[in-house]
Amino acid sequence: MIPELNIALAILLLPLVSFVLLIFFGKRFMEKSGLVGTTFLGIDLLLAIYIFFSKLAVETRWDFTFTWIDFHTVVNNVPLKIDIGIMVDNLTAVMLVVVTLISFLVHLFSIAYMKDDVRYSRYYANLGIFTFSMLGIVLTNNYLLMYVFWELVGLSSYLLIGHWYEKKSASDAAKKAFVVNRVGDLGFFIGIMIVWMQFSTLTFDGIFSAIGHGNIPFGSNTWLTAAGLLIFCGAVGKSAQFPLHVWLPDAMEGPTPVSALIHAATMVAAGVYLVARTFPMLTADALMVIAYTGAITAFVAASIAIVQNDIKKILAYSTVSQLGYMVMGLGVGAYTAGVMHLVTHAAFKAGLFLASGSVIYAMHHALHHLNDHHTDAQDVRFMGGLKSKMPVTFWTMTIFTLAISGVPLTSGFLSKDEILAGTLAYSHFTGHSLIPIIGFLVAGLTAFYMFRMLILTFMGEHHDKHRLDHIHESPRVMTIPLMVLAALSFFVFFSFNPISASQGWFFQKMTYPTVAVPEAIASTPTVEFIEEIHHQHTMAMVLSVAVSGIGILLAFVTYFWKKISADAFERALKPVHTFLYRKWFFDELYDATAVAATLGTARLLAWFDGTIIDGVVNGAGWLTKLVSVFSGKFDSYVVDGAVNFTAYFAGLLGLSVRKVQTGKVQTYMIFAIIGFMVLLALYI
Amino acid sequence: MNMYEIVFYFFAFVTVASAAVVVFSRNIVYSAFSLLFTFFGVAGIYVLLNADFLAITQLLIYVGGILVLLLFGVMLTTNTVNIDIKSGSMNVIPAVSVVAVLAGLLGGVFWTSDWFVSKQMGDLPVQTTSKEIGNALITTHVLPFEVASVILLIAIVGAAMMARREGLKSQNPSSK
Amino acid sequence: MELNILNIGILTWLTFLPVIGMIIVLLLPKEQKTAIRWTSLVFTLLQVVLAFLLFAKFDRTLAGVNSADTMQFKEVFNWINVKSTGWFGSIKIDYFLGIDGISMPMVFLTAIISCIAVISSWTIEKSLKGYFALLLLLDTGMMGVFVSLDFFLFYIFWEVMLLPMYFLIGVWGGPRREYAAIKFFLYTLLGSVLLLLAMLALYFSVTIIDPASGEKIHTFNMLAMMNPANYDAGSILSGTSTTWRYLAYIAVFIGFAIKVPIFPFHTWLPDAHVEAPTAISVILAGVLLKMGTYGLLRIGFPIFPDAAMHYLYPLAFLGFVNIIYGAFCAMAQKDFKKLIAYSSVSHMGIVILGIASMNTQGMLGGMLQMFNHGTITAMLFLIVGVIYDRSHTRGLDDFGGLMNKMPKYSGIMVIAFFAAIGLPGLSGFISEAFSLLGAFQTFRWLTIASAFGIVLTAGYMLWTLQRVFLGTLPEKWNELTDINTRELIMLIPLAIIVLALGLYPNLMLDVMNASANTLVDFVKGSAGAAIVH
Amino acid sequence: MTITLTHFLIISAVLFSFGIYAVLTRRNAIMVLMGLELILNSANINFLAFSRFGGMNIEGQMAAIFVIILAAAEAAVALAIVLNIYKRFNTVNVDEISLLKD
Repeated sequence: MIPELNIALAILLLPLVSFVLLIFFGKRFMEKSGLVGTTFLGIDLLLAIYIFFSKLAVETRWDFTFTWIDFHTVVNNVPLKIDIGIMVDNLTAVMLVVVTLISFLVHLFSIAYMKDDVRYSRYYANLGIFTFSMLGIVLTNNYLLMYVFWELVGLSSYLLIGHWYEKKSASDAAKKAFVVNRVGDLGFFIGIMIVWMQFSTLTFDGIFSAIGHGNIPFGSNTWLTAAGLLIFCGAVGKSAQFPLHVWLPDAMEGPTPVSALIHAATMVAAGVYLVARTFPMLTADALMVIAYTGAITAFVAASIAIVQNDIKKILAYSTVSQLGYMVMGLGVGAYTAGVMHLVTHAAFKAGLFLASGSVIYAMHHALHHLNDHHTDAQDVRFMGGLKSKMPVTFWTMTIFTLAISGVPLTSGFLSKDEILAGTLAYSHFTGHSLIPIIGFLVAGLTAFYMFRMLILTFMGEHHDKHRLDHIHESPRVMTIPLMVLAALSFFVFFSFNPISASQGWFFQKMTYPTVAVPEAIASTPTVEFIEEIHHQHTMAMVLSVAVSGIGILLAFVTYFWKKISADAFERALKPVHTFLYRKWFFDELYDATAVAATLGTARLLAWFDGTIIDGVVNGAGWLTKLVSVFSGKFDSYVVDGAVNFTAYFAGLLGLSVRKVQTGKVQTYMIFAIIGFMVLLALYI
Repeated sequence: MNMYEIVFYFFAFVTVASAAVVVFSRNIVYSAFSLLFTFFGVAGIYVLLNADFLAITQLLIYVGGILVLLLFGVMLTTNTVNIDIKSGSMNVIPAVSVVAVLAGLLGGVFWTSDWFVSKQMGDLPVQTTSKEIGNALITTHVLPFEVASVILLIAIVGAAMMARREGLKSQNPSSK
Repeated sequence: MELNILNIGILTWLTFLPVIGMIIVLLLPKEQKTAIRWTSLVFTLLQVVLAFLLFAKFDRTLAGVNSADTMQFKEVFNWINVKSTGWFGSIKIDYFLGIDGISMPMVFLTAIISCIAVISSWTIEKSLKGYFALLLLLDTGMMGVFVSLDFFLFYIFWEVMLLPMYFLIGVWGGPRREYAAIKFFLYTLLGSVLLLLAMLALYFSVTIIDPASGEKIHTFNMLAMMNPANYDAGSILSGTSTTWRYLAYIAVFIGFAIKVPIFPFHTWLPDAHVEAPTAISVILAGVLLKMGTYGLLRIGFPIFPDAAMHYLYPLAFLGFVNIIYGAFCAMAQKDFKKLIAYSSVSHMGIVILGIASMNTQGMLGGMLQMFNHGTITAMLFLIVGVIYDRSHTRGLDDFGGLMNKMPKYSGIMVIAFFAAIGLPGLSGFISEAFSLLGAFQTFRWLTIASAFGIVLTAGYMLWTLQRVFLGTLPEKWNELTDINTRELIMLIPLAIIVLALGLYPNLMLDVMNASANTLVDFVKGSAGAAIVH
Repeated sequence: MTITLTHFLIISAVLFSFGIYAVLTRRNAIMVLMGLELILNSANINFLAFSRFGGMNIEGQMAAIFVIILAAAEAAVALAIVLNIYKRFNTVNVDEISLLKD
């Protein structure tokens, strides 16, 4: 094994060690739990950075595979065994840094944010297991381990969303997240089954090389497309893509740092990562479905985000929208752009969540101080004017907002541009012009709703002066992560050219993977596609800056200068507003169809079981009993009748000789002897 | 009449007479004591039948054991304050008739039967039988012998149990 | 491979140790409650020690299944030998014990579950002596079923196990215990009758050369029944793919299906589980259900390979119905124990689906699932038992917020629940995944449909978890105490097994691998040969 | 007139009849027992007599020995029973103990 892989393994296992320590000795650590977890993650981050630099310096890929289970049998002349292992390539190296960095910052942030929590050490333990599973997803080189860690991420997400499980809404959200994810995982698993059946291996390399050699599931292109799409189902669940996006906004019931870590930067990005990993086996058809899924998700979520009032809900839908963006980017074939958006988005979205956490923390303390238990600490309508009170939070938040809106000089601008250029190139090759249209539309919407949030929260007037007096900037341990993330939201970390990323290290190192799919059903060849992106880049840049500018301007006009009355709009478009505010009625729709159908079927079958099947069983018993009653009657009247008559006769007889029975033994004995003598006499 | 006959008739008389006293005496103590003589008489008859060992056994067990037991029974069950330890009879008439018929039958059978006799009186030399019985007990009859010993053991234990348990119970008179 | 202690084979020890324990328990005066409990515990613990020994000494390379040579720890001697009795012929029945990779995990499971059942019965007060005596007898019956290789012997143990179970449910059970006990008894008796018929038909069809006398005799030897050459020409079950053979297979199948239980023979299970005391539920779910699938693997498949292959699809379909139907029924339950009972139906469906796949992965998955379901469901029932002991109710809606009140308990519970859901890293996942992977290769669409079961399972399990453990604690349960040391002692070994097998399934897969391969090859080979003929 | 087998048999018959009479008529349970002893003795005499005159010397005596043994056992048990009856009914008169009638 390559020595660096030992370090990679250490990176993987350190959070697990932290988890084990905290779950078993959490009580002993008490308030030091946070420090323990943070220390472990700090070491983890340093190791990850080391791996990052040493990996990017070399071309080769580090891979270590071993046989986990050997079935000792041969199928289709291939020994049947399951190989698993870990590998580090450039994508993994980047993801390692992203995951450990965000996780470390969230650990740090939580020291203050969660310090009064009743289950402080449990919280850190769960963060540990989450980080472990997430790193597992990133490091593995096969679908089996991928699925294993995939599910473990689901578990840790369940535990963290349900951290405040005393609240019904929190435990509901946790359950919903897990079950909805399971639906996606079901598809993923079926995909794995197809792959396993066809290739008898689950390592990425093995599968892609087999496909490269023309080995296609069941010899059918459709099945190859299906396999790719089924694996993509996993991503749909985890990355909250339409139609399984409903769990993510609910997941905001978890603590805000958790939202930052899991539901903004890492776990939800795992789906995008999965698509990136699976990229070589996706056919053109599959990619098209993926692109549309991403586009629809991006649009639906953005439209909902516009009208939400809860600061975390806005961010949640913005996350869903941005995830749709990434998926769309990958779907159109802009591989590097999609991955890069994943990385840049991780930084600024985590920042946004942490900043919102900082705001909520301040609001919460102020409300707590005023004994106000009715005002929602997360509702932007009750905020405003916080700028002066929380300058660090405000400025970092502004940077993040600029980044997500795709304003030049930010990292978000670079990645978003590339995706939009990719969509343009895609429509150029395939004629699907709807995708770039949605792409630009969503870019504008994003700029609009993000600035709406920023303005409502920090600018303008706070309508309760008294409360404003009680609002303070968050402690240093919370603002430092914000500042780090804000710094990372600038372009320099990804490319020295502020308007194009394609010459930066990211694009140089994160090259397109070799497509394994047979040419006939593959999408546009990589080289041509990259060429076309270059052609479209300028146009994309201009357009995206324009739509973002429009979006930002509209936000300022409406909410800062109040030239347009948002309320008037709301009233004028009441049905539309309600439709958006209620999230396109997805929850209601699912409740009415899938959930109701499941529960209905459950009740029906339980009734069937208890009434029909058991009825048959009991009926058989009843029938037997009935027969026995009949035979019993026959027995008692006919057979017993005969018997009783005999008894009656005997009784009659007995009555007459009753007097003989004196109860004295000796009298009986006389009779006995008489009898004996009679016998004797007869014998003589 | 030789000596043998004299001795026989003597023992026969003692046996029958004392048995009559046993049966017909109203006083239970008299009955018990005359039973002693009956046993003696029977032992004598055993001797006349060449069964010396059995005669001794008869004396030891019946006189030494059973009779003493019976006397204990009499004493334990009879209210000693009340001097009258007589016991009545019942069913006298039917019993007398039955017994008479029975005796007649038995006597008739014994008298009229033509018994197979291989050795007449005097054919057999008088000899001791203890040794032979001893041999027989531990060879051919060892199983019945062992069974008998077990039965005795059980009887003793059982008797002791019954007497004792009821003894405990008697402290609070039975509810029945 | 042989292993003797005091000149008596280890399998005999394993099987009859509980009987020795039972005798000692019966000899103890009934006031000596502590002594009775400890005696039972010591004997079941000894059994566990022996099972571990067996597990360590087991040769992983030998397959067993249909060859006597590769059966391990064999013990053969003539048991019943009746000289020619009229038309019946002479009867020769062997005391033939032996294990292979199919039975080894089951033997291990039985030993552990029995021991844990004894620990969990510690608080039983009602005629304790009879209870433990019956429990130990049940233990012997179960162990005997898994180690006997003679059909007659197998049948005897099968029935031996039935009676104590009846009394354990019928005397120590809940309010509707008589109904449940009789239902259980009648159901299984029906199965036994069919099994008996098939057994006799097999007996009169199979002859072997008696090694002692050289004459041809009928035999109950299972391994002989697996060899088509041993069937008398013209006997009822000779030939392949005949109607009689199909009928016999169906009879055997129903006999075992009732135990599994396979839809529609499953309705005894919820009642029996709900009414039985905790320890008995644990044994029912942990070991008894496995006998059904074990019987299929040991008898159904290898003796009737032609019929097994012929009815493979219906079998898999029943597996599918079990999975989905069980999951739906579980979802609608309001009683904690009933819910777990139906989840057992669902999980056993996975076993059926796995073994119906007739390939290595599916077979291994199914066999591993048998073991895993045993440990996981045992944990679940113990978990229910723990709160039932404290609160005397099992209503799911009566609880809430136990997580805060009973943290240790909840920790164990999380492991059990997620293992049942099939979370990777816990044992349930591996077996479910393998079963489905295998089944997918044989029945594509059916498996995809069955896979929906994993979503449903997650749904009802998490719903239960939420209703019982999350949320706020109702006032009335303020007095609940956390799990005590005794309860921890019975739950932790199971949790360790669940975790260990989740992380390193090879521990068990190694043992079963050779047998699973041989079984698959044998069944497919025999059936294939039949088609060629 | 020499003493023959018949003489012994007649004595035994007389003893037997007395025994039966005692058993049938006496109220006192102990008296009943005495009657039983008489019957057993008469049987023994028969055994010995037949064995003496029939030429099977030892066999008859063996039977007689076992009869004596059983008589001893019987006496012990019977007396225990009588004692119990006395404790229970405060009498040993068998005619007063007529539970069998009900």
